[in-house]
Amino acid sequence: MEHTIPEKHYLNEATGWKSWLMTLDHKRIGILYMIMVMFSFFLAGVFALLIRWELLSPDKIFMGPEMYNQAFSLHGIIMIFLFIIPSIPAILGNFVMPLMIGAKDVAFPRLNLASWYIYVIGFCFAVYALFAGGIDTGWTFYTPYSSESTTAVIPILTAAFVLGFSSIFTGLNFIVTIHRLRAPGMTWFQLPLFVWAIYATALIQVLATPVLGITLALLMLERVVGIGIFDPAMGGDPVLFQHFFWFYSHPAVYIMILPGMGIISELIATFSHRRIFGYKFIAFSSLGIAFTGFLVWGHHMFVSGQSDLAAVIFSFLTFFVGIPSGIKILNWIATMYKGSISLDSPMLWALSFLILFSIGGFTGIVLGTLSIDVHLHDTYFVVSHFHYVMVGGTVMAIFGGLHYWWPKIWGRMYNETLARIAVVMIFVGFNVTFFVQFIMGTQGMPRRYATYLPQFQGMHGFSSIGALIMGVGFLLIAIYLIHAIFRGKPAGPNPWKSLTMEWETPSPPTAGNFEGQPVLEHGPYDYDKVIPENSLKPYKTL
Amino acid sequence: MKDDAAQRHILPLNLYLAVGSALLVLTVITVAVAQMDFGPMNLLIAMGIAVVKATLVAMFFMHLKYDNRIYMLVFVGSLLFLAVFIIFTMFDTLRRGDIYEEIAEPYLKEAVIYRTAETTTASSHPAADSSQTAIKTETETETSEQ
Amino acid sequence: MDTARTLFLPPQGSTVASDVDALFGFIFWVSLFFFVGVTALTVYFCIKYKRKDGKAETTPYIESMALEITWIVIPTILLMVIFVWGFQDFVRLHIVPANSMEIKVTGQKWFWSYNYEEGATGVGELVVPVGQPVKLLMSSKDVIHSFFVPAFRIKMDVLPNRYTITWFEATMTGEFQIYCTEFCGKGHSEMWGTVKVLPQDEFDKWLEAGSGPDSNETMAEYGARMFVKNACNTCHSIDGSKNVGPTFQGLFGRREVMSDGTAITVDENYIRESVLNPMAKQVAGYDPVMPTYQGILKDVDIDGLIAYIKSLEN
Amino acid sequence: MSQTTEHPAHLQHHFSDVHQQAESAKLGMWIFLLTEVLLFGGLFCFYAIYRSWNPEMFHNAHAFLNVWMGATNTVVLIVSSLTMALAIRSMQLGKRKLTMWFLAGTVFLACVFMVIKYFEYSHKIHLGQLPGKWYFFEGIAGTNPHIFFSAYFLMTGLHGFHVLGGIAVITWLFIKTARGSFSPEYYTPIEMTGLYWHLVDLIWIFLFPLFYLIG
Repeated sequence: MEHTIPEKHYLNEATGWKSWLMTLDHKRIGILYMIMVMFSFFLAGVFALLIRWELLSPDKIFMGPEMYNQAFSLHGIIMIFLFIIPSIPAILGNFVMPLMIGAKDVAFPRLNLASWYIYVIGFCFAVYALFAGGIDTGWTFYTPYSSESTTAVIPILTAAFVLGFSSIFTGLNFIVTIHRLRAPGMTWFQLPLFVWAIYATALIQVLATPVLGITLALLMLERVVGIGIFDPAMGGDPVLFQHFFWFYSHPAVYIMILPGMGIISELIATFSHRRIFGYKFIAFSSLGIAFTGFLVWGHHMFVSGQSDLAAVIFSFLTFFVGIPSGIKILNWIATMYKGSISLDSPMLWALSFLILFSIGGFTGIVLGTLSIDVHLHDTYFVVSHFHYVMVGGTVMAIFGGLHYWWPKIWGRMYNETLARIAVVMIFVGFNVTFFVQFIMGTQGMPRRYATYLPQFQGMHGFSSIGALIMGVGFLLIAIYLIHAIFRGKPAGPNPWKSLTMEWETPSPPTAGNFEGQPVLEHGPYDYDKVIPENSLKPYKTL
Repeated sequence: MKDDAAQRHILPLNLYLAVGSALLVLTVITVAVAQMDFGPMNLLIAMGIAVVKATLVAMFFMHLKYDNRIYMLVFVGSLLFLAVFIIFTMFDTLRRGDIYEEIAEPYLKEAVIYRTAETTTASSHPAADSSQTAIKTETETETSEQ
Repeated sequence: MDTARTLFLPPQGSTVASDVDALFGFIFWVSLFFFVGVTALTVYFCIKYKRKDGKAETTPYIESMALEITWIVIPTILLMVIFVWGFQDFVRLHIVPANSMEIKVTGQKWFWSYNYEEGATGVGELVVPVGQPVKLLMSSKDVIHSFFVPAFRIKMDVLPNRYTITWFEATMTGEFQIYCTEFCGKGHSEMWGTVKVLPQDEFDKWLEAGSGPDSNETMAEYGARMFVKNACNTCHSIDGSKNVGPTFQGLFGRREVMSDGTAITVDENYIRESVLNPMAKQVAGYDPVMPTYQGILKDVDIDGLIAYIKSLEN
Repeated sequence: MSQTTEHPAHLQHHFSDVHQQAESAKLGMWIFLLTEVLLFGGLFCFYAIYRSWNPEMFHNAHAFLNVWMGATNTVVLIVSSLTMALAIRSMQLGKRKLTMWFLAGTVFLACVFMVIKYFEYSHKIHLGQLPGKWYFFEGIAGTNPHIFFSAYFLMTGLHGFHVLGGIAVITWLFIKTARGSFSPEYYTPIEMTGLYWHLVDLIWIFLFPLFYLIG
């Protein structure tokens, strides 16, 4: 069946740059975010490749230690604050979530646009810092090093501070939207699991981010006026800074991974064509992770000199974060059982997620164990672990989500063959890059090293080759996805034959999302009751 | 759900005035009590009165008593997470050096080993005041076993 | 169990190492078991239930509370076992045996120095006897560092405002790598050292021996040894390249412009002053980061260094 | 914002009715207050930890704060909270003039609060009871008394900024009320500002005993 692009949709409804920069449409704001966030991803990716290039040899190739320290700090800061935290909520959450719950927009459209502008301001500060001396503290800003560093610490702290507000406002907006703007009939347990995940994420965003704000503000005051809270010379305590920092930054890890898990739930259900197994367990495990995530920050500090009592409590609670993640993985696999599985490219991303995130999870258990963490803390084992979670988890999920919703966002389909090649490249490249880092880490290779002992050169070289494969893979994705926007074949309203509400709108959707107020007619995963087709069907409205 | 009257719950003027007066009286009480010394109870009394005042403001001025329970949940939730933050951090700060405090004792006197500050008086070890604790005795027994 | 250890972990150089490795091995094999299971099931389902001819077939939905509870309870039990096991080893890692010998460890940008109770000092190379518990009492002079000996499975942050403690008992003689694992700036990745584990009698001899050149050594050769031992090479090159500090090649007799604009000729007194009071006169264009070696280097060491620098002509 | 004829002017197009819009605003406001609580929370945590480390220094240093000024400010803020609540009530009853009086009263009391704060601050700056490295006062026994003043200036300072913000917003409300933008059907902005203002009061209720009344 040939599909056509509808005549009027949100992309051409109004034209001109002003219609974009002043838009209040959540879909357009999602796209504005996509441009900025993906550019940040590219920028941080370049730093990653520079790092891997320099590490081909223990001797200096082109970066001395000072430049290297800047490269890894900028890689971390840009990846975390500018890419991975806003990525899924701000791009896909913005675009898809209101459609999924049958809403015309988010609760506060102006605040939504303001969040984007705040993000842009933060981005500008970060870019300014890049040219005003860079930053060499690592993304963790540990005192007293960060209060002494001669690099552009203040601009980068301002950037992170400002970006925090963007994150808070997005989270606030989503919570209210999910509470107040659900379509009639959409009870909490009829919500798609992606919405549950976005909800849990938003809770963390509003609860944890203010503490980051005050922490960074204190650090700035420490540098500018010398209030001495974290300064050992004035009776301050640097370990206290670590508590303040990780109270935000550990839950932030779940800001990064939870929405990814939400996407995977959608992908597994759609491409297995099957009702999701253990819906409530998956939904509540998201909330469980969000809550427990607040109680475990001290596991970043087992060797920091915190009290042994604290270390023991934090380690004990850490193991309880593992359980909800395990529940999710097993429920996803159970969903595939007796399904009708189609291995389209979004599903391949989801399968990569399952495997890589499992490795990330298992190595997390190793690190949560007190005695072993003493050995592995701040080594490449940690580096590899969180890349398995963040890249193997979140990045796989966001690209799975982009491939899944790309036809909905633009109305056009990308080249499936290239998409499959790309996912295989990323999967292979990723494992080549990071698996050896587990071995290096256990053997004692510390992280953030510009140079290293010759015994590690073989493994570092191997790792760098993998990074190159990944880099080419991401480039390939950029090419065919952008090509699809202009030249792709029209995809039709529901190319994957999914049952969630966003697929009942035309692709691309109209500016107001729905004609009238839609009413929920079937659950998001009722594959045993309803047979979805790739065509527009009139839905019931109020 | 569309019951506008419930949303616009108008409280009687006298209630507002009564709550306001109660807050003022409690302020006077807390200042008066602070002039007396109850030892370690001082902090508890002061905080207890503050909590009562805060509850009055939240319940009546902020209408929590009459509004949808979800707002109460949001507010209490924020306090809960704040409590987690403070208490868990204190698991560290109050219990530092549990295991080896005594061993380090001779060194505490010269604890400012960072660049010496000129403007401030010498600070003591942050954990120097921390009291003997349960875990300490526990670990000591283990030491003696070795 | 041993495959996991030899593939992943460094040699076991201390008494706690085998305990830590045993737990690592346990988690490794349990994880591997579950990981293989998860992957195999995923792949099997993908093949077995692959959609045929593009027709999506639906089957009635199954729900199983029993299954959910099983896969919640079993991992919880396993995780608790791991927690308790790790906790016990952690306590052992943190409680210093009563008969330990104590060494004061100081971390600063970017080297480690050691003070023994007997009065001996050392930089970079930590000399300890085998089979004797050693307690390290550690502090930092500037930012946070972290003392890490992979072969001993110990690591502890070194803080500027208080003492932290770790301990080990070496089980074999040899040299083991020390790393700094808390990011501390430019020289972080070369803030290395070694632990040199000696038999007790050799250690005693080492402790008693004073400093100064060996009988068959010239002063310049001795200085070269001090240059490496005291980690001068972290910041000063001998091949003319610019590092954190000025190169030593051709340094002696060179005219250098100071940061306050004056120029001086490098002579014995300037070198001596720069070692003991580095902030007094600094060469322009370098950050004031050189630490003082007052109390670490003896006169004979400085004499050796001067002789060594003299020998490094262009 | 598109408006259709059967909808009230203040109803935005993506809400189905006024009630949904008002409840959304209120939930949003409460979540904003939650972020405020945690923002201040960082400072409360900082206060709690340093006080637990240096109880005597905190006790000695607090003696240099003026209890009467603090108590006066507490009374001022409580009364302003009351006037704010009454302003909302008046608007619920449709008494526009009375609302304006109460709003004006709230702004006036907030200004009184800031004036008293100004006198307190300038006295401390004069004596050198300042945070961190600026501290030069002598005569407080105990270690690191500057930490107490770091906490004092940070917490009351952040609170003071919130009072200033409140003054600005309430003044804006006053103007809007004067122009007749609000009615018993639509007074959400006054209600939301009221919540904010009560939170500012509520935080002061804790700051006052923690700084001025250390036993």
